[in-house]
Amino acid sequence: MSEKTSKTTRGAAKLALAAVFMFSFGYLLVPLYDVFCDLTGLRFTDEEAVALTPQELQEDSSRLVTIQFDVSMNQGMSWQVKPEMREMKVHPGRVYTTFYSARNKTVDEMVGQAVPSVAPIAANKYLVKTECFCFDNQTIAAGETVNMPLSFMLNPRLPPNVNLVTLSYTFFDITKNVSTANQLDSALAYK
Amino acid sequence: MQFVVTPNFSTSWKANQTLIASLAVLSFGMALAFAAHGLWMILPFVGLEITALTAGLYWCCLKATRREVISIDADYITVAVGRDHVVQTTQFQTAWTKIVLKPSPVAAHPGQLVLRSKGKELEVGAFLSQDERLELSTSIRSALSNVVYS
Amino acid sequence: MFAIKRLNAWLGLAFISVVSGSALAAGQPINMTPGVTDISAEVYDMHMIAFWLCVVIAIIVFGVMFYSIFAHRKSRGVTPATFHESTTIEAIWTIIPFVVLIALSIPATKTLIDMYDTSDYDMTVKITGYQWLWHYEYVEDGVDFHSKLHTPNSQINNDEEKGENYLLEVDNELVLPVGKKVRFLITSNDVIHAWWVPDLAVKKDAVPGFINEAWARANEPGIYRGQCAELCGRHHGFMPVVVRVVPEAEYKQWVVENAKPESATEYAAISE
Amino acid sequence: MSTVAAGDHHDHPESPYSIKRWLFTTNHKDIGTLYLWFAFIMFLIGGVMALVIRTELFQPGLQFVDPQFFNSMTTMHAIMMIFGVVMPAFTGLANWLIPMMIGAPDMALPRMNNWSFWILPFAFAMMLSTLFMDGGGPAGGWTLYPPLTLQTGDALPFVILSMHFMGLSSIMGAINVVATVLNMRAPGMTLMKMPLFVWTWLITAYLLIAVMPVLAGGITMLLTDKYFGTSFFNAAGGGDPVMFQHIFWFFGHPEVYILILPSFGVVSSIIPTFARKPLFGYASMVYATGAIAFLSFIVWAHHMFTVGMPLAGELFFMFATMLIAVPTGVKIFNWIATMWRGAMTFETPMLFALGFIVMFSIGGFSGLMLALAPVDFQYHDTYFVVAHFHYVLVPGSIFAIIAAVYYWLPKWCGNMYSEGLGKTHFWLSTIFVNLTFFPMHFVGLAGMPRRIPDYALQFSDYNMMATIGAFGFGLSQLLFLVLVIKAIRSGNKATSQVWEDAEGLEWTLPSPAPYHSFSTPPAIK
Repeated sequence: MSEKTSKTTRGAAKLALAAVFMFSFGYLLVPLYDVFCDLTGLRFTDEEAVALTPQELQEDSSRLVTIQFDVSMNQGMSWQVKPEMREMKVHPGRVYTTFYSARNKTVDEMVGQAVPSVAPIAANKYLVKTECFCFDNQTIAAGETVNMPLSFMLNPRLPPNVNLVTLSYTFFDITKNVSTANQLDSALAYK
Repeated sequence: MQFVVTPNFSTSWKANQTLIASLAVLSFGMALAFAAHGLWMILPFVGLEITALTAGLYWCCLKATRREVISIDADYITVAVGRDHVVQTTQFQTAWTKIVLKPSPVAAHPGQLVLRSKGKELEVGAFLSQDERLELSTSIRSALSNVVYS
Repeated sequence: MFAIKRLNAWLGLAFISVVSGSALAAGQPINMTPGVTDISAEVYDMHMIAFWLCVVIAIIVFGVMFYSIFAHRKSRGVTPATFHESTTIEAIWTIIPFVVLIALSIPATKTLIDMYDTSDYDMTVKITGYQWLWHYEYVEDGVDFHSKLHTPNSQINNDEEKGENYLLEVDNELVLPVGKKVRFLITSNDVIHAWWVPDLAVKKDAVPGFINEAWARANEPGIYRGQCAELCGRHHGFMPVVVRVVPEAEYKQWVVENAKPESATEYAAISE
Repeated sequence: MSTVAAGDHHDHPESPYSIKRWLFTTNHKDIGTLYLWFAFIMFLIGGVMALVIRTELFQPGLQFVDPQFFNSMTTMHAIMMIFGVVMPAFTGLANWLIPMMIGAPDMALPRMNNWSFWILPFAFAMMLSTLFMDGGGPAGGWTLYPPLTLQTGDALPFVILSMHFMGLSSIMGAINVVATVLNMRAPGMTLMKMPLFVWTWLITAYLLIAVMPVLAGGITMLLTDKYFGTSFFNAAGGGDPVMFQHIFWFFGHPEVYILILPSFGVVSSIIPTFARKPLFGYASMVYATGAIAFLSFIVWAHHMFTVGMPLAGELFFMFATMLIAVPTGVKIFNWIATMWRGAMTFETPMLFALGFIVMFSIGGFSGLMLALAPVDFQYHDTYFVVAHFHYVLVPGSIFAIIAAVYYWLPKWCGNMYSEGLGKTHFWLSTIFVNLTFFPMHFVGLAGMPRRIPDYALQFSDYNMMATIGAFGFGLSQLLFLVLVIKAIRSGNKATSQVWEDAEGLEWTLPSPAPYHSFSTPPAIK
């Protein structure tokens, strides 16, 4: 009888070990993936994918492309944002700068995040933003208006049939997320 | 006189490994592709699942390579059970041993084939079907009746 | 037993009459609209080609099957054949569908490429989906307004006779000039919606944070109705789209009447 | 060291009818039975949900339910029917039939088999309980698209957890099938001699194992997006709601083949029996199934043509989707060639199998139409799509399951069912299923979006027809219940062969099949 019991215990221990192994293996996969990416260099982001060679920086002055600026507010976002210009005619390969102005109409300080989107989809990876208010979140005090700069360039490899590009920003209210994150940070910093 | 009783095993561990490998390549490939888009949470699930699949198939193969060796001589019946090496040996005195096919308490349920000796019982061929169990019991019985006692 | 057999025979007959009857019984529309744009006409033609192709295939395949059911039944005392493969015939019925599919995909590819060509447009309308209404902004002409269901609750709750355009009427229609290539920029304020007008053959998802493109050039003035086509919550069934296509002069007049002075026009759609 | 019960699948039940027997059983036949009854109960519950939907749609105007509850019904109806009916029913058939067909004594992993079944009732109880929660059940559609799904109230974590359980259950079932088919075939039963039902299930299990983690990962990310501040699908944090759709359909498209492939196997077993002629083109059937499974991995985005994909993407998914028609066509042609110059009789299983071929083909035709991307813009998210997938799932999968039950029931319980009632059941089901779903093609083409509780007046006649059909179809299934119970309790004794000329190892066993089936001829030296 005692032999049987010890056998059962050993079996259970083995099972527990297997469970621990499975869990840790599953958990480890994520860092392992990072290692995999570092080793193979397979991970890429959009910015890297269109990294420009010096040759591409050549301005193509023979071509004019219309770029249209647009903006939307997401649910609950009550800023008033408008682009300085509704549209520009640009040469691919040259950096242009424009700005959006944003006014926080509320009586509270708010943090917003602009998310860019490009139409047509085919043009997405050829629109290179060298400086953009969408790289960081934006904090605007109550009732204040700020001008937010945007520098961009169209990659000269933009498919020839595209002569109009729409760059649209959607603003999200992330005040709550940011304050939660800050609280978490400060809570952690104390320890 | 010796009987080697073993369950049916239609492939090899190697074939099982091939299947696991093909699924692992497919699943990890998909999960890595998603992870490349920032959706890494599929990876751990794939890992867990492939582990479970491996464990399940491994256990199956382990079970399928089990053997029972029943040796009968004039003095003893020895039942050795194990996989690559003997894990458990049971001995009965041949003269005092009967092979019994116990009926199942439930209709349509297969019985148990046991070696019974002086109140001790040992089931053999539990993994067999009823037909095979019958066949095995007949063979053992005839072997027992042919034993020439010294 | 006999009674059940007879019942089954009657049920078989009933089946045939139900299938044929249901197609003819009601006088309500049963097919896609050819629409009022060149693209929608192409789409309609392709739909009909695909449909008739399917009908022809069905007649051949089911014809063979029903002939077999009739002729090769045991009660006629036939003895079954024993053949069970033929590489030639299997190769034939793999290749023929393949060829048919290629033939079908050529016009589809052409139409799709046209649908994606938004160049040389005449005007842009930005469409934003809200739970549960649409916002339209005429980018060049400086007009913007919300458009929501106009059917009274009393009709929805069955307290009142339902009107002719029940659930397909809005307070502010999207007014477009005839013959002009209108580019739509489609996005959403909250969840995913889809803007759909069958007569224009335009259906595009409105995804929050993303901008989608579509276009239409209506050839005839008229009122064209559609609906939201992506589940967007409780009132998904109650956010219609109504487009009024008018002659260009009338459109220009409408813009003058509805344009807001520049100072008041914000490019941004301001959420309420 | 007295008695040693060596084989672990060899627990002997105490008494044949105790609750413990069913709770702890590791026998493939018991578990198969449990799965099939579970599927039937879920079929009734999911069916009632469908009837709630159809009742509300009987006439224009809001009459019976709140739109939110209506959405909840469409969502739950789908989840119940897919994860609670079709998948468990096929797993039940697999449990009953695979060991018998390949000559194995039981499933390879009997204890896991028990767990994989008993997870299901808990999963569905949890899922159904969300209907009584604050904010109601899930109402964002079974596709769970964010951001809408994230608006669900307290129900969300419960729904996701229950879907995890359903996934876990089907993965365990799939591992079991793979292990059994691979390792437990009788000597001489080579892969290319296996009945097609076993083949289709092996491929189905492969698909299941490949895609279930994708669903699990996707829904977990929904959960972390809602409760742990991640932004996988939230544009504000750099995510993309459309990526969820990619994930979902990367799982979802193979999933729809998981729901249909075993039906192909069932029909491929039934047609040769009643045509008294061997299956035409066995090898090409196997390859066609493999080809369909392969294609199912590269066509997912055809569910999302309107979402705004690059042109190249649309074209790729359109071509790949159209290709599926080729192997599917091969299957249909092979079935018809099997019937050709046979000597056919039309018992109930054959009737359902013939109904399957015709009506599944109708679903296939509309599927081909839907594959054409530019035309899909007009079909997408309309009742045309609803008609399409109900044609492949109801007179497709469900008819195949019913055909399988009629075909193997005598083997399972030892008694014949009533042929007359069976035929009545077939004709009633066929009439009503067409009355329900055929008019949906019309309203869909005429412009009625799916998932709406109220509709414009020009859609009213066909909706009324569909509702009448739905009630008729639902009630006809009660006849099926009566018939099955009658066959289990009484009825003429079946011979072991049951059907004249039926091929397959299962028909060499006595009817009803003994508790542990088969010969694994041992190496007795």
